[in-house]
Amino acid sequence: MQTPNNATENSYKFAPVAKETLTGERIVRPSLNYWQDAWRRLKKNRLAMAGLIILVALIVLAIIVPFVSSYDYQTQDLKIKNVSPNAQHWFGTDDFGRDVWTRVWWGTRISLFIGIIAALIDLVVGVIYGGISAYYGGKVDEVMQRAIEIVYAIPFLLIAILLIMVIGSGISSIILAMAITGWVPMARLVRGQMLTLKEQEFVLASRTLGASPMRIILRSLIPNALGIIIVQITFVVPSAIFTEAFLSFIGLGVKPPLASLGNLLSDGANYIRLYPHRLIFPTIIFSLILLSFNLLGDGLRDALDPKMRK
Amino acid sequence: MMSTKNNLLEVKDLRVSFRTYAGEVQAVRGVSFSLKKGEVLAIVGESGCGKSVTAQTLMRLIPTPPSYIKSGSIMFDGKMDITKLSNKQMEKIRGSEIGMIFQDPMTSLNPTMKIGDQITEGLIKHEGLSKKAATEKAIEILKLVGINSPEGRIHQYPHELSGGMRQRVMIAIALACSPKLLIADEPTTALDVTIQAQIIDLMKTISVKTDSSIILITHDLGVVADMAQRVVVMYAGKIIEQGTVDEIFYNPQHPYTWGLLRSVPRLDTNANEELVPIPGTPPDLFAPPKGCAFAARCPYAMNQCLEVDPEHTTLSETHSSACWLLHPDAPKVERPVGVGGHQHV
Amino acid sequence: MVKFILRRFLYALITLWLIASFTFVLMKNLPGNPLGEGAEKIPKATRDMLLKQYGLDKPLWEQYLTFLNNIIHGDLGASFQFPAHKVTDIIKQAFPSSLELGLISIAIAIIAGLTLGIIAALKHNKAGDYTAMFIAILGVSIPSFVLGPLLSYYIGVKWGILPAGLWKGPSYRILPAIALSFGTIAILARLMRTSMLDVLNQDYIKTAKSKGLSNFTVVVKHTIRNAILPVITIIGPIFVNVITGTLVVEQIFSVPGLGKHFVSSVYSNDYTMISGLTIFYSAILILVIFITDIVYGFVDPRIRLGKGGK
Amino acid sequence: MSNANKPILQIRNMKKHFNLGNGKVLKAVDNFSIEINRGETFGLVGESGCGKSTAGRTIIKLYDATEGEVIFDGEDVHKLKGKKLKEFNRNMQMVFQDPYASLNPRMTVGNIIAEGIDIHGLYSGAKRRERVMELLRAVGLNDEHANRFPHEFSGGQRQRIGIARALAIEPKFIIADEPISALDVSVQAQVVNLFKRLQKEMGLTYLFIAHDLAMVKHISDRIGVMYLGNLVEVTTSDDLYAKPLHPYTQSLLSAIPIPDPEIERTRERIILQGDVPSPLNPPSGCPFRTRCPQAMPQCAESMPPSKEVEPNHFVACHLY
Amino acid sequence: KSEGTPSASPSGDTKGTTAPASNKPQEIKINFTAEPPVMDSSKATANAAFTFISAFNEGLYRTDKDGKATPGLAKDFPKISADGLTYTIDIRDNANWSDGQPVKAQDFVYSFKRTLDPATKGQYSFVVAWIKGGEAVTKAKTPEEVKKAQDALGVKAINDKQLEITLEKPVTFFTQMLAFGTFLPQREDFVTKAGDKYGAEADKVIGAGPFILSKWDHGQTLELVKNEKYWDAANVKITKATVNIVKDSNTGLNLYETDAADLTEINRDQLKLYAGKPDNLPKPELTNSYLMYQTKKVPALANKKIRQALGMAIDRQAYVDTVLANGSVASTGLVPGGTSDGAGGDFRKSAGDTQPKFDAAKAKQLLAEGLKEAGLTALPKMKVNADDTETAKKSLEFILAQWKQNLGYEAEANPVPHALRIELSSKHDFDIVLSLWGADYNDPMTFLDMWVTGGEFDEGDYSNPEYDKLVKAAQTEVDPTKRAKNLVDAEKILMDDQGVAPLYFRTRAYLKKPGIDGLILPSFGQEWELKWASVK
Ligand SMILES: Nc1ncnc2c1ncn2[C@@H]1O[C@H](COP(=O)(O)OP(=O)(O)OP(=O)(O)O)[C@@H](O)[C@H]1O
Ligand SMILES: Nc1ncnc2c1ncn2[C@@H]1O[C@H](COP(=O)(O)OP(=O)(O)OP(=O)(O)O)[C@@H](O)[C@H]1O
Ligand SMILES: [Mg+2]
Ligand SMILES: [Mg+2]
Repeated sequence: MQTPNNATENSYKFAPVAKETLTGERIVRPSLNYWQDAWRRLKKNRLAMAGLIILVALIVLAIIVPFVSSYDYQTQDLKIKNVSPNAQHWFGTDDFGRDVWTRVWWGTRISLFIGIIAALIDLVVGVIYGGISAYYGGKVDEVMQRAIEIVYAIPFLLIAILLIMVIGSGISSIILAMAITGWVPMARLVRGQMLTLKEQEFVLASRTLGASPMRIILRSLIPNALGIIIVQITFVVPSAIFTEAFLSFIGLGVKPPLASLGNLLSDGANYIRLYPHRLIFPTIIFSLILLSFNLLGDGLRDALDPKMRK
Repeated sequence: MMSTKNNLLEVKDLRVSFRTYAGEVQAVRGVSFSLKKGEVLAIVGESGCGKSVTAQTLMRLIPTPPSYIKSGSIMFDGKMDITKLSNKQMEKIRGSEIGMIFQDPMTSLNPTMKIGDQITEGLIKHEGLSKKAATEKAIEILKLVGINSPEGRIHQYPHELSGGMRQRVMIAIALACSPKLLIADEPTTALDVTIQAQIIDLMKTISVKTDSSIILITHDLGVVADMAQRVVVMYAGKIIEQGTVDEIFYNPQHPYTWGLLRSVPRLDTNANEELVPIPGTPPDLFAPPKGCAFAARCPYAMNQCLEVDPEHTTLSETHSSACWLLHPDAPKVERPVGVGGHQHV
Repeated sequence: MVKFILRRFLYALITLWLIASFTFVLMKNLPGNPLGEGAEKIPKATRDMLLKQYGLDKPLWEQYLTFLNNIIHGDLGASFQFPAHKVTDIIKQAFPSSLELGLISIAIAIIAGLTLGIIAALKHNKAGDYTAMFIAILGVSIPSFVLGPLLSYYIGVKWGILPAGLWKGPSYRILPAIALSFGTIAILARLMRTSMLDVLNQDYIKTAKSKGLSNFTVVVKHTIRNAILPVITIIGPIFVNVITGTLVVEQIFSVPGLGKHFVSSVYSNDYTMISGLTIFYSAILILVIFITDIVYGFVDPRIRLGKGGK
Repeated sequence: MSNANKPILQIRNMKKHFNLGNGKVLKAVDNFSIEINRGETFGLVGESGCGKSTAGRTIIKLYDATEGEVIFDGEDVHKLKGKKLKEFNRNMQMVFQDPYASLNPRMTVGNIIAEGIDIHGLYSGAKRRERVMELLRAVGLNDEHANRFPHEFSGGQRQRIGIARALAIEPKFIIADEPISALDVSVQAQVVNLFKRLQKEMGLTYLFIAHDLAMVKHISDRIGVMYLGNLVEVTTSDDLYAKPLHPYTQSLLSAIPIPDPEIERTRERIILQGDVPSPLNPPSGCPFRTRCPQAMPQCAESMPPSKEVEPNHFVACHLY
Repeated sequence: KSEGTPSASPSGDTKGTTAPASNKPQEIKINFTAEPPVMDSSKATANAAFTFISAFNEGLYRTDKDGKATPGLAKDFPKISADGLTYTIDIRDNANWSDGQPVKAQDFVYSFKRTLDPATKGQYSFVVAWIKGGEAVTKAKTPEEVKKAQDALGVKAINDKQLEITLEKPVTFFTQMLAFGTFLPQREDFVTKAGDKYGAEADKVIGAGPFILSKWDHGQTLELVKNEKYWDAANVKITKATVNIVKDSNTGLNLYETDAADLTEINRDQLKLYAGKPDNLPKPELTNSYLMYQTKKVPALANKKIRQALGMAIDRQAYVDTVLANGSVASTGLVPGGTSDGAGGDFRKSAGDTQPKFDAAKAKQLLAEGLKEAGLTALPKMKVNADDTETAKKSLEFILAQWKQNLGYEAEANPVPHALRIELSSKHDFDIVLSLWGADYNDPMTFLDMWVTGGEFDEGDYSNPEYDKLVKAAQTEVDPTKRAKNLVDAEKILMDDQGVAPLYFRTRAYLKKPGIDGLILPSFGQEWELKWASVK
């Protein structure tokens, strides 16, 4: 312990401090809400950020390229069939002499559109279904869970094919087919989440305050399940894109001359040897989309899932 | 100040930090204490003051990253510095020299492993026993911790036992290789009072029977009074006072210790007296204040307290406290009524 | 236990009935008739006569009852595409190949997926984590109908290491199984990673370490075993998913599996085949989930004895 | 109980059984009758799982009672509907145990506190803000805290926020379900004192649930002791310590360590053997008989009824 | 012109001559795109089934490499009565079933009757119904009625080795027809014994053909081995043919290149990989692709000039080069090249180019005129139906692009599942539909009788009395030359009217290992013919 050497200094040193200057209840850390915190975590995840950047780039290209490209997706030029990539046609041309670059971005656009719409349907149906099932519980839940089991037990592929055959192919049928079974995981997830949340004390607190079910759902349940829902969506979109590609491959894709990544891929797969550019470019874009969504999703899960939070 | 000869453990200036996104969290900021053979030492303090980090650092159980031992030494048994051991050497010590009991018996047992196997694992590893011999020993230890018909119990899974029994199993695991030191991190906090009484009873018997030293971490002063011989009071990653139980309970010198003692009601007092809380909250160890960490909540805070961190003042061979009030130039402060002394006897 | 099984069985029956009915409705809305290839050349009179022979001129409800009646008697009927074959025979002939392919690919996926997941978790937020996850996610980003032809061409034709197709001996299993396992690897790897991270944060891991067990022992005996539990629950559905998803890979590698019947039965309005397949796969899914539940009970002692202990 | 002081809450023979499916019924609360007077603090103690929270939640209508009556201010709570129910919600509030789970992590503290105000449409705009500040200050926090999120607060602070939320709609009765057991000793006193101060200032009535008998004794006027869904002893807090009658209460008291080394060195304990039986499969007769040092044959046969052994001292035990 | 003969392939050995001895194992591996449905000649409709049936069984006649009928189980060509109705045929003395039993005339009688029996559910029974009293059998309601009608059927076993068939009306190409799978003999004892399973497994078939079906792993592999009891076994060189089911043409190619297959079908651009190589083996087929217009429901399409404009605006050469690229030939009329004219000639050669040539400018002009005639300012937005197969979709893309480019007209593509396309067509519910038609027999009639007013397959409601008259005349004409003339004239009318717009005559591309000789790819009804094949 140091020895005091100066009396006045000492008298200052050992004078009591005013109560007001004490800051026992101060919060020193900067205020970060849930989303900022999540964003912070996400930023730290290099893979996820790479995914996000790629994704944004892809989306921007998919929106812009079809507008600015000097070619369109359907005009044929039979003089330049299956040309390899060159200065005019960056990704080469296809068997009708159409510009693959333009078609790939059109396809990206269509695929993203399908993915996003499918995800939105999933979101709406899944959240509502899961929410109702969990919120009302009891018999309602029981019946709704049984129904889920049934939908779940139907082989998706068969139903999708049957359905598309019945209503005809095209974007809307593809989306419908995916929507018919696609919402199940979302509904389960939301239900599980809601069931836990429902019993949380802050929800009970709202109830004792006399909050209406609507208020509880909107203010307590949904905001708290949102993180997990968003994470799920980042997985639904790529899986919908994947499913579309798969359906395209078995011949149930979008109508020509429209391109989706799916039909570009399945078409390109026939040309591995002769015109590899027709497979390579769509595959790269397709894989990048899936990869970036999945990377982002994984990152978001780490960032948004309360289980992963300390 | 204390003789080091028969000290089982000597912790010197231990500093442990966590690297987090926001920066460094200084969880333990220069902790020094020692432990004699056969002694029960209690570490008390508020949540987040670094008790568990200290305890787990003694066993090097906190993964690096995010934690780093920034400085200090932990001499164990007079011959090795735990902070400098390799992982392999640590494995030898864990379980055999130092055993550990965790707070929550519900979560600290592996749910998919029979309890017998959970006990024998350490025995097989450290004592090189055969499976059969280890099982016999496990049964013996289970008997020691007061579990009836242990022969049947060893084939059960944790979920088939009650909380109290699980904590007994935890103790059995920690005791299996008769370690010299037992670290119990809040061993009864998750238990009900009636069960807590059973476990405290058990631990007391065991420390006597096996002559092992115990570091008991708790924030229940009642348990401290019941079990410990010496007490270390921690605040914000530092020890602010340490001494024998009597010194801490009857002659506390630090305003924080006063606060702790005054803020808990006692069952045996009739007076419906006002509890005296410690206002405010502990500092965030992410940015600890430069002066005394308690100053912001201290009713006696002085300018000096905000500027300079006080060092320990030795009050007796066993008692020391870190507070500017003990400075000769500091104004004399009356210990508040209701704290210390033997009023209730 | 008996009561539990009976209840499950009853639910399964109801589920199957609903699925069968749903399929029936869709099936009956399929355009065209089931008379197969070349049927369009049949004069109308002959066609009507044939439909009558198959009882397809009866009112729908009557057809529905016959349909149900046949199912109850375990008779899925004769295929329209392969008139001399009962649907059950076709399933019996083709399913083993799909099953084998599925099993091998699941085995590959489990080994690779769990390994990647474990590595990622043990190297959490380090290069190892990123690499393992990147590899895993790459798996879902490349569709099997692109990967399959690539494998077949490069490994089969160009480098001549393995057969490019067909299903004749052990070496013929490898490429299709790999192509099929890619997506599953990713799913399992991610699940395992999350689950491992979860377990690694549990107190009992600290307990295990405090006993002085080596890192290896802790990981193998305490972590993996517990982390694998949530993985087991989804292996069942994934397995069904894989064996229903063999279609594309089967086609690419000419595997004589059941997959092709999914599409061809719908395309050719092979009613009996469609309903047979749906019921068969639904039943498998239900069975698999049931088995998973039981297996889960065996692996997780907490579940084994009913709901005792939390 | 004086007639002049009419009880604000009367609970008669309340039961709450959970149906776990498969024909299993868990009798979380089985035998519960108390009266709580206006302005008093009634403490409820018991070991974990004995049904304290369930009792509290059934009283505030978070659960529907399986049987029995909960009469608050002369009205049976479980028959309330619509406007009456909303009014009840305003009059009875609850403070929860877990300071981490009881605040909505996606809402700012200001909005959390104002939730009741919004639901009941009490204030809006500037008045609402003013009221929130007022409440924050009342529980010892600052205005600037209103815009922060719960995770930025310590346990004690959160618990005070929870109290502020309950107070916002000016209830008459507060059920505090272990509001301090998750807190640090040093902080517990902050919260307990706050409770006491508010009671004085606003004339509140408390049902204070805890398992820490010392704290309950400190804060309560009367105490009820629960064991396995049954209320086994009810008396004033002084009486309880001075003259515990039920063997369970006696052992409970003796099990609690006292923060005084000298006393501890000399104290004799009644250490109960075994664990609390599972409420799914309770023992016949008196639920405590399996651990009771004084169990008699008749204890296995019938559940002893609650008797007023001394004035205002109720006990359910065959010994009396 | 080469439509009739596979020019690129070395011609197969004809019967009677012995192939040069080769020490190579006479084994061959073939990729086959689909699992053959039931191998019961009464029920079979698919080429896949007929291919195998013809390998292990034989009809009275067998089609040779030139598409001509040569005596099979029959000793010689039939004796035909002057009215062209009665055929008397002798069966070879050494014609045996693979189990050694002799082939009898009764086996044919049984086969025909069984095919016609409604209970058999045979879909191709209508061709057998050309036999006198055949239709009555197919329409019989009860088993008794069936029995009665069968007894009255115009087919008789004069004795074990002589068969007499009486037709309802003369069919000039009936001898050809007798080589067709549906007319193959069946053994009553065997069929009865096999019951429902007849034709479903390798051991549930029997034949009198050059091979025996020795193995049938469903969905996977079929095996044919030489039938030593075959009457012409001396000329059968192949001892074993392994047929693997390979649906994907890329896989097929991969297998071919790894020597896991000796014959495989390839598609589109894969052909380029083998341009000029001896592996190349085209399979010209009697199959045409055409656009059919719904002339009744769509007023614009009722106008001949508009139809002509639409047809003329499509550059068929570019079409076959771009979309098909497999050797298919741009159409020059309705009837595919290689179709016999029934009088010993090639119909296409005798008819010449009947279809208007591609001429964008003229098309535009015709469209304008047509629109004026029809009182329209522009063509309505029409949907073009097609299958949803790869090729069909590409065809749609191409055709629509051509119209857009050459006529400035934008139609809408509507690819639908095959079954739906057929359903819509048969309901006459479409604007324009892209169709494909394969010959059932080698005669122009199979393509031309469809368009007669009110005809079952006249789904576009095309009607021209003159055309009807010509076709009907041909149907009863006994003189082959006159009949051929009638048909040529009919096609000319149809083409001038553009009642349908033919697009191409289909050719399929195969790869065959150069060491294999004498393998025939018939132009209809069958994928390949192995009888005369050998490995060099
Ligand atoms: N993994 C970690 N990452 C960052 N900070 C940590 C980590 N673990 C502990 N800390 C910090 O270290 C400090 C000390 O924690 P410790 O667990 O030792 O407290 P304690 O005294 O045991 O509290 P309690 O009574 O709640 O158990 C706390 O401020 C805590 O936030
Ligand atoms: N929603 C519920 N469904 C089924 N059982 C329940 C439910 N809530 C509580 N229980 C059971 O009822 C019994 C009483 O629980 P309760 O939470 O009321 O106990 P408690 O006295 O508050 O315990 P603690 O001190 O741990 O909070 C316990 O056995 C508990 O498992
Ligand atoms: Mg701790
Ligand atoms: Mg509780």
